[in-house]
Amino acid sequence: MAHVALLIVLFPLLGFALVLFNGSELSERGAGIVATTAVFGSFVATLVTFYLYLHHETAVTIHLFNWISAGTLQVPAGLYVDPLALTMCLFVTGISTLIHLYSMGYMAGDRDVCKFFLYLNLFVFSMLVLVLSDNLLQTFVGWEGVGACSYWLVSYYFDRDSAASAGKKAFLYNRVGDIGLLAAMFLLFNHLHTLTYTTIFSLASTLSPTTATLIVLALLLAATGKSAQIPLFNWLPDAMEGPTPVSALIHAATMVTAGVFLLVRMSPVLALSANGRATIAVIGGLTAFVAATIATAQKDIKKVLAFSTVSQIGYMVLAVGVGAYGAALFLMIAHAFFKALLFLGSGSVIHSLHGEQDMRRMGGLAKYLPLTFPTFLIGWLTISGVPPLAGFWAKGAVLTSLYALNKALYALGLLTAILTAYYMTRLFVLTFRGNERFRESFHGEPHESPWVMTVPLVILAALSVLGGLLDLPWLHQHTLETFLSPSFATTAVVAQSSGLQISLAVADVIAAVIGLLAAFSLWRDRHENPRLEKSFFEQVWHWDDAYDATIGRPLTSLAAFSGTVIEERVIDAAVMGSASRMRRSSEGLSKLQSGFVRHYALAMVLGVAVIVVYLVAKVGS
Amino acid sequence: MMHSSVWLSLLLLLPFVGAAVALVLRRRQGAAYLVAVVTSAIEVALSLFVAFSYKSTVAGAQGFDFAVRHVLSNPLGLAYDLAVDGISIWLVVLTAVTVLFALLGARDRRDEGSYVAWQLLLLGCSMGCFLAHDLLEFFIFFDLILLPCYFMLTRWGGLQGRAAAMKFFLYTFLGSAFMLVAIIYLGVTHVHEFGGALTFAYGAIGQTTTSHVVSIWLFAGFAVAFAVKAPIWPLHTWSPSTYEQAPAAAGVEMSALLSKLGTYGLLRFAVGLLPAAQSTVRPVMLTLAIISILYGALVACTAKNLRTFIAYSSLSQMGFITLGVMSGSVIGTQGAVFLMLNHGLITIGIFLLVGYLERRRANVTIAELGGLQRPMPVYAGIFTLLMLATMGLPGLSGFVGEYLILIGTFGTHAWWALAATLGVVASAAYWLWAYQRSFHGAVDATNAELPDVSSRERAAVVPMVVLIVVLGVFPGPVLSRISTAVTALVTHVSPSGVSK
Amino acid sequence: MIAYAFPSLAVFVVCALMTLGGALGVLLVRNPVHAALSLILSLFGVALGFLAQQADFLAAVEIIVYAGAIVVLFLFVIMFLGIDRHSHREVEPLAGQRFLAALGVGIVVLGVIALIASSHWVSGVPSVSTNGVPLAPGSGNITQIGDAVFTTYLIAFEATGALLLIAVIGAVNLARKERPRVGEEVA
Amino acid sequence: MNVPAAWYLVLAALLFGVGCFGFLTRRSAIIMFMCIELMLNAVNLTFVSFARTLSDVGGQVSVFFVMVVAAAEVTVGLGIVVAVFRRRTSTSVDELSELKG
Repeated sequence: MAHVALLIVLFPLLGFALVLFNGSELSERGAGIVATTAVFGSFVATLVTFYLYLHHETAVTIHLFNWISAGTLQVPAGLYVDPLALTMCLFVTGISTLIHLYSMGYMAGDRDVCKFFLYLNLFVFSMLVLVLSDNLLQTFVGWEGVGACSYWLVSYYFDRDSAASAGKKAFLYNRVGDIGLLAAMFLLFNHLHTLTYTTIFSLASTLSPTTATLIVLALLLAATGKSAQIPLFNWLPDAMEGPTPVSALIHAATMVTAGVFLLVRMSPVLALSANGRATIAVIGGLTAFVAATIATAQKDIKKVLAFSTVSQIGYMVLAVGVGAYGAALFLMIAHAFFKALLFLGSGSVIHSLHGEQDMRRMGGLAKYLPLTFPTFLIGWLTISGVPPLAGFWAKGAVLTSLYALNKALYALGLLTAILTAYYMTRLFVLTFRGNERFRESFHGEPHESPWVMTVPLVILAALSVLGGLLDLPWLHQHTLETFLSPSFATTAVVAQSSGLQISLAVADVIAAVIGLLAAFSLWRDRHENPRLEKSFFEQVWHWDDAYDATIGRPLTSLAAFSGTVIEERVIDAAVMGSASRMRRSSEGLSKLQSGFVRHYALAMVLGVAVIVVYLVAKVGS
Repeated sequence: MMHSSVWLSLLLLLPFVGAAVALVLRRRQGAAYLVAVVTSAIEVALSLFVAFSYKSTVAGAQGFDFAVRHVLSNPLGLAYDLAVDGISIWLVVLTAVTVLFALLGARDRRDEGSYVAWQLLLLGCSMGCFLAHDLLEFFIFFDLILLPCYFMLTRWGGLQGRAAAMKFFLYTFLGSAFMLVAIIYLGVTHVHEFGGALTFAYGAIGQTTTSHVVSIWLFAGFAVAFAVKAPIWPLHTWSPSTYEQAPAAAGVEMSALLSKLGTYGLLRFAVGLLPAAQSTVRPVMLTLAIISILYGALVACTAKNLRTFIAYSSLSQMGFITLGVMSGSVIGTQGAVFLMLNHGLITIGIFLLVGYLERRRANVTIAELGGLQRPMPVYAGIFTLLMLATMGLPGLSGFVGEYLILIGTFGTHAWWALAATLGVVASAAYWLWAYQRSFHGAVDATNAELPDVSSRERAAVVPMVVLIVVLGVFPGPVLSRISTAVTALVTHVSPSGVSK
Repeated sequence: MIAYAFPSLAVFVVCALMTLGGALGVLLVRNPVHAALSLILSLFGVALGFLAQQADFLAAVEIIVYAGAIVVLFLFVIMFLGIDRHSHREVEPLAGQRFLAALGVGIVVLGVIALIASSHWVSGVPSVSTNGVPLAPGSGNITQIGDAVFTTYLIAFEATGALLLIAVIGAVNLARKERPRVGEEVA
Repeated sequence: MNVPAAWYLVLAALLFGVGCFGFLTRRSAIIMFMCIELMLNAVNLTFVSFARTLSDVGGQVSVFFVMVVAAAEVTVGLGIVVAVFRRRTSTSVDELSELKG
């Protein structure tokens, strides 16, 4: 099993190396094939590992080599294969394969295709390192690695200033979050003298509650950065500057869930701090709601999906906060299916319109896109929570656990569900129904995408439909949750009566239907409505402006002040000032050098006279 | 069993011989250049040999190996005394590597014979500093280094090279004067305490006891000299002008190598010899380190050209190293030594790259760059990697050092470590700022035609890239050799820091 | 008051008169040639002082080297350069130089005399610090100096030899007429 | 009874004073050299006096060396005077003030 698990990680690295060193010789198609095959190999290796795991049923640590060893800090490089890591690996490699395949079509004709696949493979490698790591520091390697790949891929169209800035923004926001992860590691190491997961888990109970809370809050900060939660969520919409497959892979299905993964991974520490978990839940709930409100007012199709992603991850964080780790993972997987589907679908739409992303200039596309349309329809219904699609079950699992623990958060979650159905329906209607508004700006006929792009759509649509099977509540046991439970510290006990469960499910459906109907009635025959698209929402609650005013501009002026005033007029002026004073005074002193030998001799004699007088006085006294 | 002492003497003397030969051959430029390259290549090989055969377990030597000592003058306390331990050995390697790659990557054909002779002298003097096991000997080499720097700046530097050289010279010379006072005081105190002939031997001086107040003053004397060299805020203002005016090779050597002398000296002498002062000076030095980190990051954002940008970036990075050096923890100090090596390697790469750009377009004013990734993708790729290494991206070598420094410092001085962690964000901010302005965006007509790095240029930079990746993934061989020496030093200074 | 033997007193007085008189002559006469001759007078006085204090060898050397060689060199240069004609007592151009010089010199000389007067080691009794051997007059003195120079002070003696050689080479080099070097143009 | 050494010391002091004063006030380089010789002889006299007082032949040896050095000094010094005179046609040291600040 060890060797196969190692292959999971090595395949994408191999693909990366192949593309890197043969980049100039590979055609763009060749690069795509190499990269896709590598990731597919990784997927197969994951399947084999999964199969082997089902036989042994024990988590395995694979020690590779000693990475860092300094004093008491011993960090090995190793893989930790447990249900959580395996589950993550399965959907990461699976979806990555599909998106690689899709990219071969979407990116065809781009001049930097090799580089694109290079980054993409490196990303998959980093993501796998992140989830398979057996210690926090190695997770951090993957954590930063995916961040760097995200930077490259967001600023992939680097000629555009907006893309370059978006990449920078993504990286910086992630770095702020990284402070949290670093701080968490510092605290853990300082108290437990280890960063290895298994040791942390066994020693976690020795942590004091305060320390545990601090660690949890630090981890939360890390998660807010990577998983785009309040207060660090506003980089994700900007990240849509990247190519659409990137948005689907990194900014919807995989990387952004890393924060949730980290929190789940550290569940034994989370278990020690009720306050910490409460904070997580509140942050998650708020993010889910705020992002959903923003999504209702966006005009760019990818921005709607981006905020929808933020909102959905908010749900996952919320679930983690209330201890429903299984539900969080369930939603994460389901979300990976349907959000990848939606993004790829939107990518297909954009592709068909040669880069148009504004929904006001779409409409009536259903008949031009015979495959994209039905698959997108499935995606839309799934995320809206229509039974019996995966979204319904996953969201239902989260909301059910919520109801048991906190009614206020449950209400917020339900409200968000309504909003979700609403904005997704708006998106769907604006894109596929109504007049063909794209005619004004787009000349030509929209065309369906090639098979490499539509095949992933079909597969993802199927997964979205069937994903609910992973964890149906009334099967004799929750399959996914049972499978995962060895990885969790404590599983939330959701012991509701089946009657209550059914009424909660009905409430979910009602919420979805309210959202759907409202959106249909409001948006069926219009494409703009200032009253419904509040600029406050469209401007992301002025979040960017607030940061700019409180942090960005003060720092910019501080930098300018340091560079011009402190650096030049204070420090350097002090140095150069003393230098010039020294020069002036020595110019004055040099006047004493008259050039007359006899003057100098006289000075000597007078000096001797002084000494003699001193001696005489000393002898005389 | 201790190693034969001949290797260190070879390491030390070979560059001087090479410099003499290069000087003799200076009219035949190619020959002088060849001599220089061969000399420094042999130095690299020798230093690697010494590094890998170094044994940390020589009895009673506290991690020192290859020791050799001859007293040259009893009344002056002057001695020829060489030894390496895990701290200095990697800096010795770095020294050799830096000069070799500066020669390879930044060839300058104006009066080349003299130029390479100066570079070899610089190599010899830096070797002397890192090999010296005697304070006076160290001081002599430390000040001798100024000569090659000064002449390289004035004769091969930019238009304001003369002014920059004067500023650099006076700054460092004045700084080292304070150190000389401290060294003499220590030597004389040792004679008073133990009797015998005047000596400045490192081991002997280490036994000298100084009172708390006196050791603070002595520390200040050392710290001024080393803070100038590193540089540490607020004694850094020589560095932007010097980095801006230095010729490419000298720039590589000064940024990658000389800055390490500051932090190395700080660790070896100011920290290692004055345990009594630590409790008082640590908070001060740690604060200065953090100011360096954040201030360097801030001012880097206002830098007009890439060279001053690197100067401020170095200020920030050296702040990290200072933090580790002053942390009083084994892990942090080990990280600092590791980062010294790696910051050196990274800076060699970056400065060479900037030099390449200067060959193509005369100046590196950031405002005139933009979109370079389009015409020069390989260049941009290498630059990105070096940038990420500086920013401390895990998997690259810069991270290991930075991380060890932070986690070690957290164990002893948690708040300072947290403040320094802000530098992680700050470094990303200013690097990405510079990168975006230089490499992203639309490319204008003049820049669009720039050729990408040639294979010859690539040959000088790619080894750095490889080393950075390899050391990021397998830091073990380096870290393990650092360990004993650092543990001995930190145990000597603050027994409580050992477990941290 | 101690009565001193008349001959030694007389010798001292003559020595002092010759020495100081010669010195003042150097100081006061206008013509450099005359100054050189006064210098010889002064040097003879010093030689007399040497003789009176058991330094017979030095007295001989004094006359041979100083009077015989050095002053002749002076005279030679004066004649060679022909500066005896326009040598005249000018107005001192440096303000206060003479006054300050007199003041400084006066203070030093008087101070030194005061110190001599107040010091105990000038009691007049010959000490026996070095091996108790008193300095011999006459040829014995030559033996003593010879012993010292060629044993204790041998290295210094050799060094003076080198010094003299260097001085000679230097002087020759300085005094010779500068000729344009081969291959270089005359400016 | 001989005259005490102190008398010779006083004599030497006076001789030194005269030489020194001459050095400070005369402008001709040759006369200044002569004044230096006077001062050196004053010193020699003290050496000899002390040698007698202390019965140490070392004092006399010192005089011997002083004479050698004086000879060397005069040789070089007069060489310089000649060289300067060639360029300036004057032996006044006041005209040699290029080294002023």
